[in-house]
Amino acid sequence: METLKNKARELLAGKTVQVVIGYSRGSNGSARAVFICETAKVDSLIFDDECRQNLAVYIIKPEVRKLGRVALVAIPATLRTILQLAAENQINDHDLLVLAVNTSGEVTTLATFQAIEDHVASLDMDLNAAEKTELAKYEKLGMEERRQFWQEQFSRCLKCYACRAACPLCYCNRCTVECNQPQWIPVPAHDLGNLEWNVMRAMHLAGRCVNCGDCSRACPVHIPLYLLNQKLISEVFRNFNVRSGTAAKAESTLSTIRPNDTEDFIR
Amino acid sequence: MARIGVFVCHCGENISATVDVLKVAAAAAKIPGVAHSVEYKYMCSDPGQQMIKNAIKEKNLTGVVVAACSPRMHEPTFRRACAEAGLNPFLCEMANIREHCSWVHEKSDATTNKAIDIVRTLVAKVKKNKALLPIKVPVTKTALVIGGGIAGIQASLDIANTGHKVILVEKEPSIGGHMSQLSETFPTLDCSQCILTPRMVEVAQHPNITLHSYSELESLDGFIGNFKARIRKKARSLDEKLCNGCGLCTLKCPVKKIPSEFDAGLGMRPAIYVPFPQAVPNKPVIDRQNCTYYLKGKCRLCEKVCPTQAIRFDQEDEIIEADVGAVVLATGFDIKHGDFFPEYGYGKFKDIIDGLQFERLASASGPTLGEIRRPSDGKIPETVVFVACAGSRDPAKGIEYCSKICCMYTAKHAMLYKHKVHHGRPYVFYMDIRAGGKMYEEFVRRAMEEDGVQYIRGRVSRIYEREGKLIVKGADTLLGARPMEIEADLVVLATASVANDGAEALAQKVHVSYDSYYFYSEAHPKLRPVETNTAGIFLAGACQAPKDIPEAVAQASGAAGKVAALFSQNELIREPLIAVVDRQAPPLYSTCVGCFLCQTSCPYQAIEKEEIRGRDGQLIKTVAKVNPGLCQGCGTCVALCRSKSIDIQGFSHEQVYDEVLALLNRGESDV
Amino acid sequence: MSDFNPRIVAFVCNWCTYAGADLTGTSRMKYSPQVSIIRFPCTGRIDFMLLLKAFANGADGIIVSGCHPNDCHYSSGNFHARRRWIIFRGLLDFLGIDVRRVQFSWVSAAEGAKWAQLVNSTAESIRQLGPFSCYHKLRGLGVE
Amino acid sequence: MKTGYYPGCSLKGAGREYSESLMAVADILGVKLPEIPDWNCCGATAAHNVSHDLSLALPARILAAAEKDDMDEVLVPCSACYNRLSVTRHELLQDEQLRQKISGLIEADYRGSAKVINIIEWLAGISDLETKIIAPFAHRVACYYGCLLVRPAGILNFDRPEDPQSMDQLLKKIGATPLDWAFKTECCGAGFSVSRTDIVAKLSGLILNDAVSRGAEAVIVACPMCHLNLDLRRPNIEKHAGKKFDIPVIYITQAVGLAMGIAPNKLGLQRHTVPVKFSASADRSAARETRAQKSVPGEK
Repeated sequence: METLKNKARELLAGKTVQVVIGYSRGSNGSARAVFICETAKVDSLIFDDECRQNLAVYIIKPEVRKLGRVALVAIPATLRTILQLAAENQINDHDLLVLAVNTSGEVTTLATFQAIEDHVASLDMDLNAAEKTELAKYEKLGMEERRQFWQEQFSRCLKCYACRAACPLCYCNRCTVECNQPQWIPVPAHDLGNLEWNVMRAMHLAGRCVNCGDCSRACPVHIPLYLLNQKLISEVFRNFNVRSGTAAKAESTLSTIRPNDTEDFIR
Repeated sequence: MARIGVFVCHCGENISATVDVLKVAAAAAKIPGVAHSVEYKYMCSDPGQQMIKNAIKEKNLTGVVVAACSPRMHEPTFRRACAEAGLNPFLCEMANIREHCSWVHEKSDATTNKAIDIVRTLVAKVKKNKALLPIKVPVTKTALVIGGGIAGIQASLDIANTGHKVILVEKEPSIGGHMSQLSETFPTLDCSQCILTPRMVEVAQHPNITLHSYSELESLDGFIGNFKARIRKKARSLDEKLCNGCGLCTLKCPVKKIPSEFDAGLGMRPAIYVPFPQAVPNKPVIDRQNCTYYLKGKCRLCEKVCPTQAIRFDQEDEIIEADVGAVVLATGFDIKHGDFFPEYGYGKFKDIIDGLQFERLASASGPTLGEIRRPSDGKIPETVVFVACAGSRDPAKGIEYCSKICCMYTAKHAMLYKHKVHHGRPYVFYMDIRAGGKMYEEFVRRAMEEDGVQYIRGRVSRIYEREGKLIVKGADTLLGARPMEIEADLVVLATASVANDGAEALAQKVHVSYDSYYFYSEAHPKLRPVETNTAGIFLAGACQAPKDIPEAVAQASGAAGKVAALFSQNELIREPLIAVVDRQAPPLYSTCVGCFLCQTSCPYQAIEKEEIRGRDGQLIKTVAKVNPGLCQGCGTCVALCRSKSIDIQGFSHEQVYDEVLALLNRGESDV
Repeated sequence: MSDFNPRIVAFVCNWCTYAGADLTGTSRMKYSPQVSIIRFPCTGRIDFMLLLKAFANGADGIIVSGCHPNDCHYSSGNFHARRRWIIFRGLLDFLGIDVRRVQFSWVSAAEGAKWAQLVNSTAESIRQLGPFSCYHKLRGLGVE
Repeated sequence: MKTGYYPGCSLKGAGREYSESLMAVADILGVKLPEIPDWNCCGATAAHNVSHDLSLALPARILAAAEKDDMDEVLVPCSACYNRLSVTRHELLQDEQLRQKISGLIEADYRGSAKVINIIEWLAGISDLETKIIAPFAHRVACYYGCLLVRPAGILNFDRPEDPQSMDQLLKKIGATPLDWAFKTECCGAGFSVSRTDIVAKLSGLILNDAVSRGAEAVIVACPMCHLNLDLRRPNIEKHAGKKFDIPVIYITQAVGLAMGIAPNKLGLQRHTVPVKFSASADRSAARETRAQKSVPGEK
């Protein structure tokens, strides 16, 4: 914790960065994002298990870019998001300084994408055991059970798009739901529109999502969106042996091909 | 409000026999936006087309749907008719109610209903069609030919003779390629150089051809009609303008023992050399890896003896830029060398040589002046074993294809040997004999029957050396797989023809696709054999697949014809069915966020980055832009674009979306 | 179910399957009229959203068909489509949407017979599955 | 990492010196080589001529036993056994149905977890081998791989089938000079050892002849069958060839053992038909040969 604060102080004081984006204690005791522009405020920085939000969501926002060079407190998911954003030409090398933190309080400064890549390389990209078992649980269900499960889940969807707002990889200037020529997704929150929205969301994140889980945490009606993401993450890895957010130069899974991709389902 | 005209064709009985065309026309009339709906016996006939033209004028239609045969059949016909009536041709669509309906279903309501569905679908589409103008692309009428072998030479001459400029790039110091190394050529046994060198000279003297020998392509950008080529002219260490090719320097050069590439390592050359006497251009080049001056800093003998002071030790590579409209790849092939056949001791024993080396032995201009003498001790070999399919057609060696030329040149080699060493005993081990070609089979027969070449059907399992003899172990599969051993003085392996080392790198430079063996892929294996999938880039010769001389020449002329056709017009007219990235008013400028997923997905490198800058020239955002010259309109990028910022003309989001809805929602037009 | 006539939409590429279907016609082979074709330049162009739209608007089954691998007129469009479908199927299945209702296939311009056979077998299997009512039921207000 | 040991029948009988020398070497290296409990014959050349299932079941039973004993890999010195076990593992891992069928036959679930390795892989895997060399095996040797050690290449994926090098590398390590010769992978006559000694005499004769003519002082083998043909059948060979061969045939483990300074009788050298001595004459002839070879055109 102290190391983090000192680091932040030093960076701001030395004008290496203009703003440090990190975590601070929220009113209800939870962790929330904080933007620190002057050394005086540095002490509000915290880091603990509560700090799960993927702060990369802020760095591509124009208003944040205006603030100047950013130092970003990053958990593993954030690091991978940064690489994914780089691979998608959304940020440039040296745009930001990364302060990789872990629960044991160590802080690693990563100045380049290369450094982030090397750091990320040591991480375990796979879903963790708990996630795997839960995913398997739903995969094992009968088709009809799965359909009912999801219909029930989606029936609660309000189309508030909090999932979209929370996702650092949903950065389009105009989301397809806002297209009305043609109207790809019906506006009202009825079962069909809700299904279509969620299918589209999942598909648009296929091969990109780094499983930070912010979409699910943001959902006011607690739809387990992470299940969809994790399903596609495992499908992408199983079929194409690709992990998103591992390299700043990687080509996107769905826009690249291998002539020997499986086609057992094609007649 | 749309005013669509629907024209239902009977196609004689072809449609009306199973589809109730009257019902279709009636139903179509009820579709919202349809201002006019008729049926007629033959829409494609002159009166039929006239009906359409008149209706367009009288009812001032905004779109036309012709419900008839497949668009692949008559779309051009009806679009032309519309154009003649003053309606943009791209506002005309065809509803395929023949191939996809009347011909494949029995007469029934279901069939008629399907016809109506199809019409409704296309009406919905045409409502969203936009008037499109054909794309015009300017053409730079200069061709770039890469590779100065027989294919490149032929292509260059043919293009040049149509009156267009050609830039010929050859990486070696002289043009001529492998053909110049050959002794005689099958099936006529005429001397290779005798027929080739006149062509080489013609290239050198042709007013329309600029030859860059000892040069390589550095990069190629742009698109059909408008390529930008950067060519690296490697330093010859010599002023070509001053050099008169007297060759004094090559005689005086103290370094003499460098294996000659031209003689496939069987002969020697100095450090400053002309690859062979008939070289074009006939100007030496200094091999800096072996020149004493570059190695030790002293010598400069060539400089002293040069009567024209042409030597330039400090010369550097030069980059030449050129605008070209078309590219012909004629980079040729190589044959497998080195430690590829441990079981054959190839590369281990001097007297096991490959086909090209034998060509040099047999060549009158070769290191032995045409006498067949084995490399090790210069003895005339009494027994020579020729091994066909050395590597070819052998999955274990990773080369599953047939190298195509080996059967013929092996027969030729055996013959030449017999003609030169009358008492010699030539054996040929072969798998099958593939002598498809004019006078080819007869040629092989001659080798067997007149020249008494011993053909043994079987593969060689191992070759090893024993007391100065090469023991060739094989089996004669036509005589009960009898194992046999031949004591040979010389073994010639017809090693597999493979793509050149640089093939992959070059393909990636110019963006053409290649197969798993690095041979360049033609656009269509049967119908477009000289084009690549990249518009404006053509193929000639063995860089596409192993070929013999006549084939290479034929393909070269074919490629030249394609280039000439391309150059025959000042502008290319292309169907405007291409992708476009949307543009919006500031501050958005475009809904594209510049993730460039589209760029990696595009098979044609048609997607470029466009930087949108403010008045102050400061970068606002970088977005995708489709190059209309390159885009072929597959639409892969369109389906991948998350923000739906790319659309494709003729198959736009609105068009296909409305088609789906219209097809499935039978309105009051339903019967 | 015997009198049930499924609605099936075929999304096909212009160069291989559309031409193949033309050949089925010119060779006068018969197949079930429940299938209607929508023409695309390439399977690479086919947006997964369109498949959902087809179901939403009453389709009981879908055929998606294009050029065989390496035959793509645009060299790699079908490979991109294939990748997309691998993922999309995985997702649909996970959501409990019966993937047997989407039949992917490669039909070349020469395979008129294969097209007829594909259409008939697909129509039959969809007939077995019955109407896709569980999906059609979802259709609420303001779809268009 | 637990390495099991499958001696196979020959190493308990005719080729027991192979086993003895291996054990002696393993001792010095301080490596344990537990035998697979209750192992059976691999089926050798007989089984796969009789019944495909049997030819898979026998090795499968051996490997299943090894797996049951938590062995990660199994060392199989005999080339023939190595070949059978490897082929079996390959076939059963390729074909799930077949795997289940065979598992049924042997009443044990064969999973294929245990890797099959040959003697050369095993020796090459020992990092501190050189450090144990006290009496370098300074002789010109012809490394004889035979048929089964490197073929079928697609299945064994060991060394290059037409011109293997691994044994030569190993012999270099222990101070020997491996020669480039032509019969590395030619057949010695193998199973005809009993039924058609004339064939064995001819084929093995060619092998010895080439080795001797190139100045080899010893032929190094990794297969009891090859050894038997080249050593025990020496009288027949000499009769057939009409000349004497005094070149000894040594198991690779014996060569390594000698280099480690292990007593010859510990390595079973006394069991050989052809006395193991590296005659000065051999040296001279060898020297002559190598000179000759140098002058032989084409030789690099």
